Amino acid sequence: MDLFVIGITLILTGSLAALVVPADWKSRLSTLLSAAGCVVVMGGALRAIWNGGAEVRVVSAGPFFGDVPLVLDELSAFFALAIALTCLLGGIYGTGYLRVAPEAAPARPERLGGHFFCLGLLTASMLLVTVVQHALAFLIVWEIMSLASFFLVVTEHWKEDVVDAGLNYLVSMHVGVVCLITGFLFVGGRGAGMDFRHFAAVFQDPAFPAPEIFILFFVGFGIKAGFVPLQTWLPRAHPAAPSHVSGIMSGIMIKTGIYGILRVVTWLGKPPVELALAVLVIAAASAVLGVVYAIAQHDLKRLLAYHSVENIGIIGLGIGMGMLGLAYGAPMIALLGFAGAVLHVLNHSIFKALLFYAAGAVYRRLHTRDMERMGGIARRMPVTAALFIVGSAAICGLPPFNGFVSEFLVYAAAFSGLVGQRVALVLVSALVMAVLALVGVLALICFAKVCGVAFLGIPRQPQPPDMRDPGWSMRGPMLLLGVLALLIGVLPQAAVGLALPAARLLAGASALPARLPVIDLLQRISIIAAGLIVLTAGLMALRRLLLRGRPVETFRTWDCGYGAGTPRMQYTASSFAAPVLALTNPVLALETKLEQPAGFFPESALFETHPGNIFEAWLIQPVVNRLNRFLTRFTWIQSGSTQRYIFYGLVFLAVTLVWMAVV
Amino acid sequence: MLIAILILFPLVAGVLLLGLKSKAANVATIYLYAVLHLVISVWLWRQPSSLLPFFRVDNLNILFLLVLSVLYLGVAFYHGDFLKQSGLSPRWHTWYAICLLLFNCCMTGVILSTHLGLLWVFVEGTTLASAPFIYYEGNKAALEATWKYVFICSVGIALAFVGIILLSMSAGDTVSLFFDDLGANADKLSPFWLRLAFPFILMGFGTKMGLAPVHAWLPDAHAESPAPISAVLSGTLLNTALLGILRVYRVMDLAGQAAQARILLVAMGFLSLFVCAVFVLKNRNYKRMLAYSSIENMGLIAIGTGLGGVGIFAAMLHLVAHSLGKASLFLTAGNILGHYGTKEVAGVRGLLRVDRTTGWLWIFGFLALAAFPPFPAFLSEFLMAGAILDGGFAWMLVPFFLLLTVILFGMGHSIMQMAFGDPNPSVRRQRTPLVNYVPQVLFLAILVMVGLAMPAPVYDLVQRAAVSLGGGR
Amino acid sequence: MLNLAVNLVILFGAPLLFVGVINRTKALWAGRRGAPLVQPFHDFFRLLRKGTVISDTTTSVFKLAPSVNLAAVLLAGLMVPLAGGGAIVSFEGDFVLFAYLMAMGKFARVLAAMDTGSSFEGMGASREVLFSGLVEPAFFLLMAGSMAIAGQTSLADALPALQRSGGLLQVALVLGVISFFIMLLVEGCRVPVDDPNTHLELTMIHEVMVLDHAGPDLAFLQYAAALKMVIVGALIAALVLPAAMPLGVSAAMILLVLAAVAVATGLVESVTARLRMTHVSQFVFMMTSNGLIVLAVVLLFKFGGLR
Amino acid sequence: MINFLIVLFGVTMLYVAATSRIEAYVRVLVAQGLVLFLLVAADWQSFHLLNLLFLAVETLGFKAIIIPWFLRRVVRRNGVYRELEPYIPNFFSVVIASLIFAFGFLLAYGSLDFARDIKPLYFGVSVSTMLTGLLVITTRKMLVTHVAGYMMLENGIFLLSLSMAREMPLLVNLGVLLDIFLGIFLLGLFATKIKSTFDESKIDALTHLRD
Repeated sequence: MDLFVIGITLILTGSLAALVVPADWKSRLSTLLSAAGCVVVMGGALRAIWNGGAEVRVVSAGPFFGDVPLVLDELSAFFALAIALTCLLGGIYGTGYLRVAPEAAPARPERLGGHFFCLGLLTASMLLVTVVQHALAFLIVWEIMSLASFFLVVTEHWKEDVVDAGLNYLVSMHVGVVCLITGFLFVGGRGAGMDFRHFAAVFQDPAFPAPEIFILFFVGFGIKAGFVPLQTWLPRAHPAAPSHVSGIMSGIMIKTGIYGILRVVTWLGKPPVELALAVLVIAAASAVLGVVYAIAQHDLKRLLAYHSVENIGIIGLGIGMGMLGLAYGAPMIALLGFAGAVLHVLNHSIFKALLFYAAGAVYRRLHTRDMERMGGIARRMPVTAALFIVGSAAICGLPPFNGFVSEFLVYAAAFSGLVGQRVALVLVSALVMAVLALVGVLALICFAKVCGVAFLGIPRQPQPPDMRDPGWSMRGPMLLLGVLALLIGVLPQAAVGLALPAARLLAGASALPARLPVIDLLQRISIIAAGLIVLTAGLMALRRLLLRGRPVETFRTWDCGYGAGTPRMQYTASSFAAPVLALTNPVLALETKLEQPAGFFPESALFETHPGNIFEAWLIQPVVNRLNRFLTRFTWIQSGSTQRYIFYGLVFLAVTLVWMAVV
Repeated sequence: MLIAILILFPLVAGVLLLGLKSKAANVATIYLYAVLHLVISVWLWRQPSSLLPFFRVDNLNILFLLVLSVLYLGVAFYHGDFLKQSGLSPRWHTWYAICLLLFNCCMTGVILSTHLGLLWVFVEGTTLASAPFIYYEGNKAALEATWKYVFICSVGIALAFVGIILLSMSAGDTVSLFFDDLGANADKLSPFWLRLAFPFILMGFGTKMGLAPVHAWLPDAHAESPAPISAVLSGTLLNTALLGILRVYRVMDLAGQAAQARILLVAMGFLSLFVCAVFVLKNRNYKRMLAYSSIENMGLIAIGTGLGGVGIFAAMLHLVAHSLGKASLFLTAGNILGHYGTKEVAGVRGLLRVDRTTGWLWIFGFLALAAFPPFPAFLSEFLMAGAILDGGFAWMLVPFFLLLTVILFGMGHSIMQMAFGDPNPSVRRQRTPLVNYVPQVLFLAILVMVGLAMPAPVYDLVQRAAVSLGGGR
Repeated sequence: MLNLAVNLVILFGAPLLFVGVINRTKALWAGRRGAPLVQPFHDFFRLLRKGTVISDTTTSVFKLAPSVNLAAVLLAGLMVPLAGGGAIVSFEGDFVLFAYLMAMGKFARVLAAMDTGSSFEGMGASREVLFSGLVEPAFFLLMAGSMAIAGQTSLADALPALQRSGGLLQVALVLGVISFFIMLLVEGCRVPVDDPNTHLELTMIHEVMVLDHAGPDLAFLQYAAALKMVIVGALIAALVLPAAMPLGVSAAMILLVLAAVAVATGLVESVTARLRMTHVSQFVFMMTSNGLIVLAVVLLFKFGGLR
Repeated sequence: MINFLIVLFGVTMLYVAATSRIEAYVRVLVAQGLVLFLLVAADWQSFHLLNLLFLAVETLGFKAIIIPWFLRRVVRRNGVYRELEPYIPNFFSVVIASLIFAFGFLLAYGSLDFARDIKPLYFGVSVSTMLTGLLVITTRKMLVTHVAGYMMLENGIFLLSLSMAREMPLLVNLGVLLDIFLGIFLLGLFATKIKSTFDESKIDALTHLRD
């Protein structure tokens, strides 16, 4: 706990320093301090996880707030670890990212002061979110987190689309916090006050409408996390933000929503089955739709943003399996489910940040996010491309990378349910496995498209002369993340070891054996993952051996003998995704621009697809429009005529007088 | 003694200024009075005192007094540059100064007076003293706004007077109209007349306070008057009217007649929220938008008061939050008007590019009003929601939060359109001295301090005020 | 130990033979004598001995991909049950790793194809990922069905359970065999999903993806493709063969089943035309519906008490 | 005698509701001023001298002379003598006014048992006067009519404050204050500014500020 507090203090001093120190020191100093803070926090978190049990410190915060307990238990510690890690690397990457001037506005160093201030504030508030266990204080930290991220999203505020993104984000966050406020008030109203540690008792009191309140919390936290149908802010905000911010937000900030949900689960005790099923349905929908929308995107960062929705869905499946396990009193299933969810939080924060950073590196060179204008990046930016491919493999859950481990845990939860004796559990588990498989496949399609179209092949438009891998401040974090992705994939035991205490806390499984069978499975997996690497290396060696002394020529790609191939003849992202989109059209609200080629020598032809979002089109817009129409129907109130104004008063007076006199 | 200074200084100074007719003297006096006001209010906060039977500092009005002084201090300093820019002739310059002094004097009087009749006189005085400001720009629109302001408020005031007469009827000849007296003998009051009196008073002062449905004059007046005056109008004038209602409401409460009064307050509050929601969605003029948001916040305060208990604490806290936040927004709006020369939202783009400080002040002011932490409005709305829940009206949370969200969206839309984006190249950044930023920064800083780690004194201030209204945490 | 050796031999030897059988079948059906069964071996080693031509647009991804692909498929192969009723590597939930290793191989192939920047290979890649993608959920459903019956969660233990229980589950068994056969057609890129010896790039899937590979790279890719067919064939074998048999017998039986599957593939390829691209997805989706039915049947059997 | 005066006062309001001639309103104001003066004079013993003088000046001088004179001047200058197209036909406003009066008397009657020491008739008439004044304001269009209506409202309030039988000089004087301040202010603003700024003095001219 002490380490934790020290770390946060360091981070905050760093962010404040960004405001005061001279311009050219802002980024370095604040990044240095917050990096140090993050490291310290990681130390504290690790110690907390290994020691086990909750470290409590009660801060008395004046007459209004009263005593605010800071609790660092296994769950908080794990999230704190992930947050600190992501923010550490994100901050370092950011210094490099911002050094290159964003187009259309001079990045005058003093402008960056506010940016790094917000960055530090975001880091600190996220970390605090995981430990503050006082409803009101929690909400304040939560909102400060939202605000800090909001300001980071609008960093490049002179761009027009930023207005839309920022407002949408702000309003969504407000809706979310409204749900949270209501939830906390309901709980607090039952005499629990503001202290989380009393909430469990309230939730488990049979008179308390626990499921309804859980749903309230789920909605509130789910908006932040980006579950469908309330994810609409996400694909807007992430492209608008600078890439390191996108990485941090998509990598870890949305996970604070997951943290919130898990925290509520700890209060919930034994949830009803229906609740777990509801969570599973929402999660499945998020996973599938998220990836389907991602496939339809051409904007690289928007695509990655939609993948956050998908991964949140996978995490949600884990949580759902966990809750199902709790509901059926099957601690092992619960443990595996929660472990998968919690570990996937860390994994996703690693590979998603990696992907966003690589995308950012590309964006800095090409100044476009449109994949159709990319291509052939790998030849000029090999490191970036390689790392992006690693990230892609990881996010598709392919061995030997980290994504597979957490997904395997969720699968494990599913197939341990499968061999059980409860028909519902068997059915649900089978379906969960099918959904996970489907999502994995679609993710693979999506990233095959991204890597193939954007990074491989031939450039679709002339590349700028400075088209090369970014400097070390950007490359370092990416490399580190790539290594982590591989490391966790090859040696999953350690990472799972970090996640298991939190999972035990959630599963409330003190009954479980100290050494879990899943650990052995992980041994096998790590052997095979290592085997994959070794075998590949061996085959490459064999290949070299075979080719020694044999002719190895290069020639242009086979083009059916038509010698004048142009880059524009490559398969485009739209065409690559077309077969899938044809199948998923119903949920896409896809609008297609098609101009058929005409005549023997067609002058022009056009095929574009622009994905919509059914939730926006069919769920949110109608509500907003109806409300809007309803309200604007009352504009006659302010008609400008004095008589009418006085008449209102007269009517009001008459009514109230009569009412007062009669009642 | 101190109170006497507060009340009399403007009158004396006004006469002198009329003689002097020197701009420097005017500005100096405005500053002097502002500082004096703050010093004395703080002093009175530490040692409450009274003047005659007619003026006294008690737990309730000290809160209002302090808000008034702090806000007036800021506004006064903002005036330093504003009056320089205004290019008024010495004569009008002097009159402006005098009206400002008198306006503030009347509001102080309203806050401090212990007698209903006296309070009423001062409220009327505020109308008279503030009307010239609304006519400041001298064009048709200004005239119309002034006419509506004066006429509607006069009718309101007149009806409030009726209310007072009815109240004194219920008091009979045994009880005077001193609040203490009324409070002490609440049981002797005749309920019938009391209940008849309340609607009149509620409507009368409610008109001045800008509660729907008798809010109609407010947007016009606040939009037409110069920025610093809008700040005062919205930041303190409304509060003073509220104080009148609170005083009488307290009497109703003690007399055990509050049940319906509460319902009335809550109803008016929600109506105000609704009105704001309707007009903030489609607003074109950013000063009008701020005015509507004043209506909204008065509505919130009314709701909190009506709910009682924690709600009253929330209302008092919200009063502080709104006054300072709204004042800073209006002052910032003054800067924007200076840069762009238009009150139309459509005419303002890329504020952050034109004048960063103003832009950020604009955004932060909005956040302060939109109840985002670390601003205290968040705490007050949280407590208000809690009060609604404690009252057992869980369903009420739905319209409550729905309307608030709509308002957040409406305001946020305009605010961001103005702050973000690329400015029209023709826009010229006007010279803006430090005094055009300092007050807002000051206000927002105070708010952050209150909202993030409410210091014990502030807490006591609010809590005492709430307790003296029979509520509190 | 012997067990392991036998299995490795089957695993590594069978693929090329499998292709040989298929081609021979087609030839016989077409009334030709056809190439000898070992022809694929000759081709394979010829390719290994050749040099290679590499497209000038490609990066090292192109060179790396065949090895990654082959490695992934080989490792996946270690988990399928072979002779002696056990796999070389087998643990709870190994089917997940199995599926994802196959996917890893596919990912590598697709990237290699996209790396050439050829529109044809892009086309092929896009089809490949979709069609073989549609297989996976179905595979997991089938596994779910058999696991629910077996109460075991590894490929080797789960698959035999279907035919062991008999009764109503015969239906599930048949459907399972059909499904795995479809899977084989897809993974092996055979008619009616894909036509290995068409000459029109526009209609190819797997073949067009490897257009630009030559020499050892091509050898690796083709070997991996054949190996995949054997792997799926082995899955079919695991479904139909009784679990407990002496090693020799079961090895023979497995080879028999593999041969039968190869012949069947050849016959299908001879008698049917390839489907239109737009119809392939329906065809592959049949597998998913089978999977659902199997699951339903299993649930009825296990919990509904239907026998 | 007193009751007769009060009834007379009420009748004038009905007349206001009925007529559409602006000068009639002015005359009514004069009449009401006189009536109020007489009422004050009638129970002179309940006021001490200074106060009495003050009230006399207020009622007679201010209510009955200055304001009417002022309004007449405005009317003459505008040359608009009639309240054309009111929002509702005069007939209805008469009906409403009479209803209001009925309500007023009912209220007075109802208030009898609560009344500690007020004169019910005063009360009823004053309430109905106020309401009618508001009615006039809300149904007529000419600004001058509005001012007149407002003045009638004031008179009603004055009457109400008189209706307290016991001596309430404070309140009465406050009422006077109200008159003088706002009366002067409104008229000043109205006469000096609005006419010069807006060509016609219809209230419609003042409906530009709207949303």
